[in-house]
Amino acid sequence: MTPPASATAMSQVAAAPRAELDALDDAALRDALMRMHLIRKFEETAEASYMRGLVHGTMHLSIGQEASAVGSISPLARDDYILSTHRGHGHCLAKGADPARMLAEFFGKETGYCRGRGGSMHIADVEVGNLGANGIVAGGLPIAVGVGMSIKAQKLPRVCMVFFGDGAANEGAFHESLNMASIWTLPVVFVCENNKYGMSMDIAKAMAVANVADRAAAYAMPGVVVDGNDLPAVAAASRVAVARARDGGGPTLVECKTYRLRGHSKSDRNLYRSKDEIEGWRARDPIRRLESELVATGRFDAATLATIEADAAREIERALEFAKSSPDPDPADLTRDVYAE
Amino acid sequence: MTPPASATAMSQVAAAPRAELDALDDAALRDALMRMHLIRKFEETAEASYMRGLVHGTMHLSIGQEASAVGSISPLARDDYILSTHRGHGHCLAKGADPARMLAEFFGKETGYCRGRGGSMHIADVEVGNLGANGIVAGGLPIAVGVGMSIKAQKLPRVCMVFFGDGAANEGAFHESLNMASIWTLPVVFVCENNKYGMSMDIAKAMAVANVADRAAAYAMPGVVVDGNDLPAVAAASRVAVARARDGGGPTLVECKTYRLRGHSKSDRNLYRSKDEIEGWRARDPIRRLESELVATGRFDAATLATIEADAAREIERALEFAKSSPDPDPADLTRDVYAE
Amino acid sequence: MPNDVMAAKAAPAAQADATRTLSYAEAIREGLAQAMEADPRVFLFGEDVGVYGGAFGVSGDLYHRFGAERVIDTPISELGLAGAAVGAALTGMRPVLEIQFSDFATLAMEQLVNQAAKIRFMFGGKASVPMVVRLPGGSGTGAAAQHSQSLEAWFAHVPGLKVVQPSTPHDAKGLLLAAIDDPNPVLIFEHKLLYKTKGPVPADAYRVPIGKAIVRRQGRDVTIVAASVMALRALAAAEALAADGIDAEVVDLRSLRPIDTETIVASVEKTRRLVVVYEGVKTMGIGAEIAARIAERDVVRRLAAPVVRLGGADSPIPYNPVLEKAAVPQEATIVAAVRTLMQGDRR
Amino acid sequence: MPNDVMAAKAAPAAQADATRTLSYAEAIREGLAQAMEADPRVFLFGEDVGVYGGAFGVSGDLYHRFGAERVIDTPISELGLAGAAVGAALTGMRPVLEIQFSDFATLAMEQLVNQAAKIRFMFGGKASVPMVVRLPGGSGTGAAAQHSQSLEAWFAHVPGLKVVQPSTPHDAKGLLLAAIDDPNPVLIFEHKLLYKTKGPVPADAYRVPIGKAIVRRQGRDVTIVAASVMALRALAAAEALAADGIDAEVVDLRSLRPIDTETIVASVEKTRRLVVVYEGVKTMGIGAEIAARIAERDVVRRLAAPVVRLGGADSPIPYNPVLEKAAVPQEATIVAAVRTLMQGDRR
Ligand SMILES: Cc1ncc(C[n+]2csc(CCOP(=O)(O)OP(=O)(O)O)c2C)c(N)n1
Ligand SMILES: Cc1ncc(C[n+]2csc(CCOP(=O)(O)OP(=O)(O)O)c2C)c(N)n1
Ligand SMILES: [Mg+2]
Ligand SMILES: [Mg+2]
Repeated sequence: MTPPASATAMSQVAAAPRAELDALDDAALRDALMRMHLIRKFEETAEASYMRGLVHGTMHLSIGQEASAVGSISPLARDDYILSTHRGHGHCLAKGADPARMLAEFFGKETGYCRGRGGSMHIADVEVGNLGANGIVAGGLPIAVGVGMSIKAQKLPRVCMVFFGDGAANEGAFHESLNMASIWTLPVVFVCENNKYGMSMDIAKAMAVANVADRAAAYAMPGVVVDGNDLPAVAAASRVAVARARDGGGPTLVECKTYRLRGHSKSDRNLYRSKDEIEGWRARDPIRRLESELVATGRFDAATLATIEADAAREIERALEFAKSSPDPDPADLTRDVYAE
Repeated sequence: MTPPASATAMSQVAAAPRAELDALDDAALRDALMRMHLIRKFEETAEASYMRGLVHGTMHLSIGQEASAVGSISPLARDDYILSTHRGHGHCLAKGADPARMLAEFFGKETGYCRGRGGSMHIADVEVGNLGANGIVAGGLPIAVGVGMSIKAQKLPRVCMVFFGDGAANEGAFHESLNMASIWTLPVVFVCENNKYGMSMDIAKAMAVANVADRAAAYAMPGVVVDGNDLPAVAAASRVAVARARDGGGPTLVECKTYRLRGHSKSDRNLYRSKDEIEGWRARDPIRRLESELVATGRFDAATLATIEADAAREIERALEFAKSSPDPDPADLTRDVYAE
Repeated sequence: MPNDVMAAKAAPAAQADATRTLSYAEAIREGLAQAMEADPRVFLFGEDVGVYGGAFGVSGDLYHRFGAERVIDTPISELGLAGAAVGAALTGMRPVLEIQFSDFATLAMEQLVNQAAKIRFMFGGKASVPMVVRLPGGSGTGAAAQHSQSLEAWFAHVPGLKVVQPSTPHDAKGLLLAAIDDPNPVLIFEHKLLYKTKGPVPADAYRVPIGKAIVRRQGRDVTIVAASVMALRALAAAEALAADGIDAEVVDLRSLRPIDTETIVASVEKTRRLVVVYEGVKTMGIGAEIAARIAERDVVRRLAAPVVRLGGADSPIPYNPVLEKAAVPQEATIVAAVRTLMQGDRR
Repeated sequence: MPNDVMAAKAAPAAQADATRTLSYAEAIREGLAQAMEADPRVFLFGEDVGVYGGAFGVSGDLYHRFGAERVIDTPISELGLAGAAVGAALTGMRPVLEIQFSDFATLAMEQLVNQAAKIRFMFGGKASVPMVVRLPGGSGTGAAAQHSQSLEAWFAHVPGLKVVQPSTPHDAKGLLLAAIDDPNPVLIFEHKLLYKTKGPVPADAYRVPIGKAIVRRQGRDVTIVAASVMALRALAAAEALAADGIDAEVVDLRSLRPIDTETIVASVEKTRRLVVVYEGVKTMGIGAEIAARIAERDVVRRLAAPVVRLGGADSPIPYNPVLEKAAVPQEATIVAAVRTLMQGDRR
């Protein structure tokens, strides 16, 4: 998989006017850019904290994939649901999580979203409709079917968006879930973040079709491929899919072609890909790309961009302070939340 | 799903010459017809024995689906493999099993293929490459992938054919298996016997695409729909798929549109389908249809047909005698074959 | 007598007049109907639960009474269905999933064990997963190795799940209603051989508490702990043993997670002899846990004889009916084991 | 001393000179390489076992040494992979499947339990399924609830499977080679915390027999039965206890199916006290079965104290490292439990 043609083209002609960008007003763009910066800085801070031994276990960084998370979630309302993945920090922040409580979770603190019980792989923020990251590849897909059934049964005007990777598209759970969502016309948007690899497995070796979205036809549902590093394009594709779901049109499979610039997890030695490939994708960094386009089209000036980035940085500094200074859980509480009363 | 157009057409114009029929010589036709009769009479006898309390448990009859089993298996050699389903008597007989040892198995006898341990749902005949029926819907599909890997690793000129139903095509195992067979170009032929229902679930409610074969595209493999009640047509489609697999071309998904004339199992009250529908399909009985065509085209005369049917009847009578007179297993042997030494 | 004990504990005397005789399947159906009538969040789904009425006829006419949106026929997708139950439960519904044979739960373990059981804990207590899964299990119908397993012990090993195994129509309904109320995922192992058995069932929507065993028969000499169909065999065996002058106490576990240790220990304290009877494979079956709970308590040192475990054979369930019977404890097996135990001539 | 006992039982003296110090991961890799060299039917497959070298580095350079056809990177399809192992094994190959974390076996239970374990029996003995599945398990790495489970007890419940759990590099290699030889499906639960531990490993392709426990430390006062990382913690605890004058015998189970009851019973006959230590959830964990095997034998009536089970907490594994440690037995837990037991002041 070379970077999608549109991505290459786009990075050169960012100044040309286009509908996807025009569809976003300044407030929306500011918000999207802010969230992308928050994600990037959050993950850089988490990574540094890990290196310093403040975070244990492992984590899966989505650096390079911010446009996919933020763009996909941008059409959702607070009471819409998302289901996320092991690479889910971006989804969580895009849906409105407080980075302080997220980082506190990574630090294993009682103030974290999961009171230190879940860690990076299980962050959930149920109050804003984030039904959780998932340590099981494709684990969220069947759950999304149930959320869709629930929305439909309760006749709520909501949508459920479920994220998964290219690797997840080879799990049986993918198949069963897309089929059920389709036959029952559920308000579910399936977002595949195709970052070319499932851990070390190149998608070209793991499946014989060119796009995960090509599989949508097997469920008689629309399948859309979008340049996942192009925020306005992702937002536009997601808008259509979310509207369709909300209007009773049923599910859509949206595939965001993107790339993770970091290793799969903290133990990855990148043996399966070349430096050139990584650098090629770094040149298409979704944050810098959006910023260039905003400046080139005259939507924002450099000073505005700097303010947004600085705001994000401050927010993450605050988060780090909060996480560090928060209390640990009490081991006496170990089994307290196994069962609800 | 109304009966496929070709089926309806065919039952009227059976006298017209056609390549699928011409491709089968007299010996092949005689053999195919013989096997279809054997299957039909075997199942009728098994059913009668069940009614008389000689067989316990349950069984899944394939009456009406004989052309699919016999036609699909017709291009296979003895050392090719098949994997079968809960509705597998036809596959087993088509692959060359002795009806006497099959019926003995239904009677729970020590002389049965599984020494009375397996029953109808687990009949296997490993010596002729039948790796077994399966009580788990879609259970054979992943196994077929391994058989394909094994054939390829050993560089054998063999093929593995795996049967499954329309209902099975919604199991995750279907998806994982077709994907792996495709990426590794395995010598596997996937035969979906679409009899319109998964137990009581109409395929039109269980999946949103018109044909199971439409899903082949999701694995970049050929998907072929064939009139499953038309023996020459099934044989022709299977021949192409088997040759492709044997020649290193990889897997094919063949979908035989057929119908089970009996209930799903012995406890089915047919609440989910109409008498009219059943009668409509009975008019397309694959055995009578082939017989009519053979007579109409002048390939066989009525006397030849009668001989074949009588031979089959005698064979099944012999089987019944054998099953009845065979010894029961010794309960002291209960755990003998749990582990291989 | 056993029913008196049960009724005294579980069904208030006031409803006695409204008690009819129903089959186990009918009792479950009545419980489902009452739950669906009382609470719009409750729905039933699974393979062939609708028009067909369920593979074992449990849902029967519910499809016609509640419609296709509350009694939902599904594709054959066990993993997906279990996940769908999780998602529906997480967002305000009260799903009841029928997995057609408990053997097919092997396809759904990921969602049941990694998701349903753990979500509440992993989320720091900020969500709950009130779902019910009904799983017909057990041998005795000639359905062979892949349709006859008793896998309940696996789930009893999983924190976050609750597991019950009713033996009577009364408990089948009462435990189902308690399970639907419960804010946690509850698995109900129904037994295929029990669906047609009959017994008294109150007409109201009563609950049988999860986590409580019941003494079905009081006795002095030996405690027999069992559940599901084995509880009935144990009761029959106890009657046979009474003719020999052996007075057996029969404890019906009813819940496998949590286990009502107190009731078991109290009984063994009294009888000083324990026989555990279970259909699952003996090794690592539920009887291992019961025996261990005795072994780790002081009462173990007062036992008059070692514990006897009667579990399933170390083999898959065979098809042949004679072998099939031989593979799991039968009334005669229990009688013989208790006699041997009482005679003191142990291996 | 523990190693002497082990070497005497498992490794012939002749190879002593060719014994090197290897890590547990290296020992497994060496075993895989030797099996693949000796037998063209053997191949390794699983997620990221190739170029990446395995999620825990076990396969390392095997991909480069044996090529992409014998060390096969796969899609993420655990159910399909388990089935593929069954199919390959049925038709003449000797597949070794790595399931990246044992937790993901939840997706493969159908093929492992309904197919691999039962095919031979269901076919009346007319086929065998010689496959090996390697499953990294256990907690202690901060991987939280879905990547830290100890599910081996489930498989110990399934006739037709064999289950081993090596604690040392020596046993990891020897049990792997025995598993590859075995004509039955064998599941190997490796422990993530052990991969970097080192120990003596003979260079030749020796086998450690499946089904045999080993006495790692002889003692008079109390028997501690454990496996995998818990066997090492038990040994360390035994050394600490020795300072108090408590002489513990440590039995390393090594095989969970079949269980070597004789070795355990012989030890308990001698010490009259039993502590079972295991990482899986206490209820229905492997210690339940060990305790039950004692409870059903005469030796139970000669125990000096009730059996003590130290198992995993009744909760999923938490992420926070302090909670995570608290959720499973540690050396200190074992020491404290044995001290209490010896003092006789039990609950
Ligand atoms: C069921 C399951 N199998 C394997 C894993 C181990 N694993 C974690 S992430 C991953 C790769 C997933 O690839 P993809 O879906 O493309 O997501 P990405 O990591 O690229 O975001 C693997 C194999 C897992 N967590 N769950
Ligand atoms: C995993 C699994 N789920 C459910 C069943 C119960 N069951 C047996 S056959 C069947 C219907 C299968 O439909 P299909 O695949 O179309 O095959 P058919 O019976 O029509 O030949 C069902 C639901 C099963 N045996 N295995
Ligand atoms: Mg990926
Ligand atoms: Mg069908």
